[in-house]
Amino acid sequence: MASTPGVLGRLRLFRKTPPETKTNQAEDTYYTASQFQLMWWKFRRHHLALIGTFLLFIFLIISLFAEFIAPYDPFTRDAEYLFGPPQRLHFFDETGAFHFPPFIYGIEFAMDPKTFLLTITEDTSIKIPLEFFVHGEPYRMLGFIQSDIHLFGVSDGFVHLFGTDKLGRDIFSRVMFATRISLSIGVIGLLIAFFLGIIIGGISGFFGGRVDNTIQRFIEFIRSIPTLPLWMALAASLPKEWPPLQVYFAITIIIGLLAWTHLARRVRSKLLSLREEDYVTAAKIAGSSDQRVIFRHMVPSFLSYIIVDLTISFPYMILGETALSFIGLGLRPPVISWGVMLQDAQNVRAIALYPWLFAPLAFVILAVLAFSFVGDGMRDASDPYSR
Amino acid sequence: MTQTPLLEIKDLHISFPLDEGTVQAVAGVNLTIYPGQVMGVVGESGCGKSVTAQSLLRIIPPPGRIDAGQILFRPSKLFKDTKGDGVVDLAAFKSNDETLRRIRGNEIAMIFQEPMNSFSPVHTIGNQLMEAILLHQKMTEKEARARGAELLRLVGISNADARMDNYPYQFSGGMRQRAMIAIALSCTPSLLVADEPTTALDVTIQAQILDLLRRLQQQFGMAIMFITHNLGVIAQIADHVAIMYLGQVVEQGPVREILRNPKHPYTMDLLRAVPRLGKTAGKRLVAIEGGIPSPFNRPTGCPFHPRCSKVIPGVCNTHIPQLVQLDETHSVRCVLYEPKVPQPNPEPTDVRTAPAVA
Amino acid sequence: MLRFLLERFGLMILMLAGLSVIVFITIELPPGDFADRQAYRMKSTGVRVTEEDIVRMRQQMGLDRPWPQRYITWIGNIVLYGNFGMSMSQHLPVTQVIGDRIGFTALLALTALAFTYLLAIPIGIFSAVRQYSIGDYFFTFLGYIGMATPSFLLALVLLYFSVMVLGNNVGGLFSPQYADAPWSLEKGLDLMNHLWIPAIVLALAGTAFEIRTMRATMLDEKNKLYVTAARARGMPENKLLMKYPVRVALNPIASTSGWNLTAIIAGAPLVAFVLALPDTGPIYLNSLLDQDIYLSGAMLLFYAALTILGTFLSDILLAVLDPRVRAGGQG
Amino acid sequence: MSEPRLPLLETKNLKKYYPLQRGMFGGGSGTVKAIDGISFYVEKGETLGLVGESGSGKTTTGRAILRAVEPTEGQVLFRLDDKGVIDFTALKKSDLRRFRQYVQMIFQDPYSSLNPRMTARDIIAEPLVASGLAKGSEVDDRVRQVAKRCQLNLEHLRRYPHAFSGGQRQRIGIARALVVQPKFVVCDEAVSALDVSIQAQILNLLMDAQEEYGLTYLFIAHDLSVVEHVSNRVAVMYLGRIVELAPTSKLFYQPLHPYTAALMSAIPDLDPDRVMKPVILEGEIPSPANPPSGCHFHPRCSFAQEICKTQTPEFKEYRPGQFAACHFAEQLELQGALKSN
Repeated sequence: MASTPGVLGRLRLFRKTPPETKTNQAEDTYYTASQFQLMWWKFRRHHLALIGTFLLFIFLIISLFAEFIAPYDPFTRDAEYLFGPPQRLHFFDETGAFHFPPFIYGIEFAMDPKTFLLTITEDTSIKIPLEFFVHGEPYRMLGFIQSDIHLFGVSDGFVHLFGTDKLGRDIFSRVMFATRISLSIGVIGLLIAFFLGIIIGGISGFFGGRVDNTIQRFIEFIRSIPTLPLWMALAASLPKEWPPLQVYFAITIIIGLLAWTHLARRVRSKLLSLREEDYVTAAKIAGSSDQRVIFRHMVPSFLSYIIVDLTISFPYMILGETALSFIGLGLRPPVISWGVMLQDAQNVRAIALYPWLFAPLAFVILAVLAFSFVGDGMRDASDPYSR
Repeated sequence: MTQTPLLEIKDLHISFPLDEGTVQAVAGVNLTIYPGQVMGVVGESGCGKSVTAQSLLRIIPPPGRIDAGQILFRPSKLFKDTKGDGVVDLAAFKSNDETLRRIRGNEIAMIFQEPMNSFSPVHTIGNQLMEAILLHQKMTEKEARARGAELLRLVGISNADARMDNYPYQFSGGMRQRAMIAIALSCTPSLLVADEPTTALDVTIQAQILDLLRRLQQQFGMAIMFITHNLGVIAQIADHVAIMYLGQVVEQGPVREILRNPKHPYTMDLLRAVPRLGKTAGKRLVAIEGGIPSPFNRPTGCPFHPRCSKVIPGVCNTHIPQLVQLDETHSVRCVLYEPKVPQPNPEPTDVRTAPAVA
Repeated sequence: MLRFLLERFGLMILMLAGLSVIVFITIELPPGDFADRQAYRMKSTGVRVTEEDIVRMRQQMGLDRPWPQRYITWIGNIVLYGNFGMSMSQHLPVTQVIGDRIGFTALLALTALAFTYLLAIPIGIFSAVRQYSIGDYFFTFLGYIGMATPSFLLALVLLYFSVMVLGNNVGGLFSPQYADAPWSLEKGLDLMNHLWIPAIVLALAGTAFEIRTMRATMLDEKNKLYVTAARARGMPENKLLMKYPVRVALNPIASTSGWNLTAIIAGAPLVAFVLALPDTGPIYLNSLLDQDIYLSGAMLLFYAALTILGTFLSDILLAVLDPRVRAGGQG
Repeated sequence: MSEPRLPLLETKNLKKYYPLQRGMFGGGSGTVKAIDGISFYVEKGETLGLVGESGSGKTTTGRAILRAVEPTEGQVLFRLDDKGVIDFTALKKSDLRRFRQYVQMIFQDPYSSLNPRMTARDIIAEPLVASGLAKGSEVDDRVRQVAKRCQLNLEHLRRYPHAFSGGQRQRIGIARALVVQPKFVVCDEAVSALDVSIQAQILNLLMDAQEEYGLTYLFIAHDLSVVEHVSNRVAVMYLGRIVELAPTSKLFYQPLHPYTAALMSAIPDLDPDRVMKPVILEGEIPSPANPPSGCHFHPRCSFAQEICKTQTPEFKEYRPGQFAACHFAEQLELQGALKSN
């Protein structure tokens, strides 16, 4: 039946019209804007999403150039500085004079005569200036760029911005390398989930009927299994003698293996609803082949939703890996991930005495937040044509 | 007519401030409804007919707001015991005012366009019907239930007692609209606002509902403000009709007068644009040129001038036409009928920047 | 309604059956078996183990038969006699090893679930009613944090807080003096005192999610025509919100409560591990590491069964709340 | 009447059943007979109106003819001057695509029927490009030509649908249908969603195009005034079946089927003095999943007898060109929407 849209519906329709103050040219730019331009314009208005995007960019830089950004190799030990607290960067000395680059103070050890605990304090008589682009340990970045230049460092001794762990390894450097591993687990896990989700969801939505029903029941079934215990069982079943790299891939697959259901559902429901869209019917009547209908009409309209879903599932991957590694079922040293690093911080003692061991957690939280913000922003922008 | 009006809308302005600009949804509506009168309000999308209706009950969806004007209403029950002139300005209330709340559903009731969505899916029909009764009448649950069932019978729902316990999904569209009417009538309001009540229904059901409304109007004697875009429906139900275009009433009068002897160019064109049984078959219709302008781009002067076949350049695009009373009941808003025609203005001033109301 | 219940119940049984297969396969997956591991362990302590010994051990434990056969025996014993087999590492029946702990896990999960809704529903309503208020932003922010913080960190922080600030060690389930004491009011209170940390920790992620759900549905429903219609008949604003949008927003809450329970149970082993709770978590972890298959199998089955039961209950809840589901048409 | 013309299109016993899904595992129990044995023909150059209320199956009929939904049973025969008679329903998928250019469709909702991610130009060009009918600059030429014919601003062709109003979108939809110069166009409620002033423009455009290109229309609508305005003949559907089919004037002056009469009595007349006296139908349209026995209309029909409950009335010609499916078509004296004064 004919139904004139309600007031609000109509207003929303017209909200897309630019204000009259804009020139005709601006109007035309708006009217000829493609899907992704419209999405970007909408996304841009979401401040948290922009912050998230910025954070993700930093994470990307860290992952790519960990060797350069980290002052030391993740396994280099500062044997004198075990469980060392973070060294503060100072821009002003005790006289109030400004220094750039900033400096760190030397360290002083003292033994508490009663508890026999070693206390570490700053020795303000020694100033060690931070230097940029210093020569340090040689490395091979991305497997082929050979260099020994690090973003920063000190010429004498060590600098530990995030402190050191029980073996005296620089936590800052280790976190940089762990970022690469942890994010890559997320990315590869997502790729697996994406692949499975698209294929299974695609089959379900494309064929419909009985196939669809069976697959949907199967997905419900998978979803009713509590993930972490199953992950644990699967992870525990990996042979102990496997090399760390193989374990890394296996864990990635395990995590990806359980994450596809959400995506598959989304793909399927989107496909089913798209099949009913008038413009898809119109494309069919226009004589489009199946491929053309799928790739010219259907894929572009659900691609944005899929990307949103991927972004939103990313945190679960990261948290999953962190949890698994934390309890010792996930990645194993010498592979370093955020979760592996956190194995050292399993008890209250660690919080009380060595809180800097939790530095990787800040990265976990930031990464999850960044992906959530970006995901939320993209969700709002994903359908610029919604009425 | 020497009666005192039931409702008088005076120079009402309603706007929706949006990110992209402000939409002037209602731009100076004047409308008078007398007790027991069926006033049809006709217009195309964007003419502000629904917003005007919503403003009577102050249920304009956010961010809409009343900028200016009065909605004078004469309640029949509210001031029974107290003296006073008995007129309230609905536009002056806060939207959660107690008096306003006592008018809603009690003095002015409303039925909506989409019967499928006007009931909560998880409450029974009876529950929602009794709610209206209990809100405004001193009744026990039991009495309210009996009254509810009686109302359902009145609107032609068989097996009413059992139907009280049904959920909306067990009702068809037509039945829901009947139930909605039952709710609206539960407190015998003096004004019923019907916002496109038959648009979503099939023709045969529409006929039933119109028939029912006509019968109930005679029985209860309430006034009805009937909003629709269908001129045929108006012809069949209304005594008076107001034609709206872009937030203004452009012509108003008795339904026969307007349909047979329209004065405003828009009304004339509108009537010619409708296919008519046995008259237009096989012929071209006389279509109105152009489209309805975007609400962000309100034309200057007379809002209809860009599409008007009788436009006077230099006048219609600059001058906002005044409401002209042609006779006691028939009024029109067009420069052609103004006693003193303004001189053409070769350089149109931008009326948009000037305040719409003096 | 009855038809709907039967259908759901049948589905639950079917899913349980399917799950038991998955569980068994998962547990069977690791190359090598308990016999190998036992032999390895004995060797490392200096005991001489021959191939024949291993084969004999295998026979004793029935590990030499093909897995479908073992599955039938396993599931048959469970269904018919409630016998989950022997824990090979502890030489005790599985039921005895985990029996009393299951109760704690279930108690913990339910407490956490209760926390989730006690927090989420009022906060969700508040956020929706006062959309874009400072409170709304605060809770939104909190929600993000709740989602982003791994549960074990929160457990540690709360534990730290409880030790350092409140001065009591709430690790474990009971304070030492009550551990073996008979049940009494004090013991009950002591249990509560220990339960709140894991319960809050487990509830947090779900709470963040449910606040968002509640808020979004409320905002959606608030602008629906039927709410306007009720307003138009003179319903006072507060009553209106409680009767309609809040009521309708409970539906998605009910329908997701099953998943919520799943999430809580999924998180339970990890939190129990950090808090050293004598709940099933640590045993599960150890049984996995030891390839003590009947024990770990029973545990995994238990976790899964609990979530399936949760889903079933949430279906019933939804049916109670939504007449359309009850009718089975759109179920 | 002019001399009989050859039918351009003929449907024979066209059916579309949907399985009704119930239960967890989709065990089919029952079917929805969306259309149940539709037979009619459309002559070259005429407009056949198809009316009915919601759930009557009129939209499904239009789509089944185009195989936008696959018919369950029946034939759609299409007579092309140079290719003879083609059974549309029997065509293989690959062949079907080649014949799409002859049969096109205009949709009801001008919003959902245009892909928001394509420019107006690409939308209009779609039928040409997809079927490979034109290439390169020829595509642009033809798009511009048809867009101009549909009174679209050629400079706006680069714009996306969100830039256009409802009426303009509908023009884009019409241009898309006409760009391949089809023989037959299904107009599925093509003007129902439009405002009165826009509706008149689109109706005029459709009628002009028909004359200019010699088009044949199947005009699906629920608004009887509009159907009367554009159609040469009209078919009335009720619950998946055609209950009456007649030349427009015959149908509107002297309907044979009680449902047609009821439908017509419900048209609100624009003349306030011709008070509508609707034949009040009992109850509502039954669900097509569970239609009444015999004549589907019998529970709501005031003339129903015992036979109507048990026997499905035959659809046959009672007056020249006027077909109906009613046991009492010859006895009843029914009133149409129009009276001969």
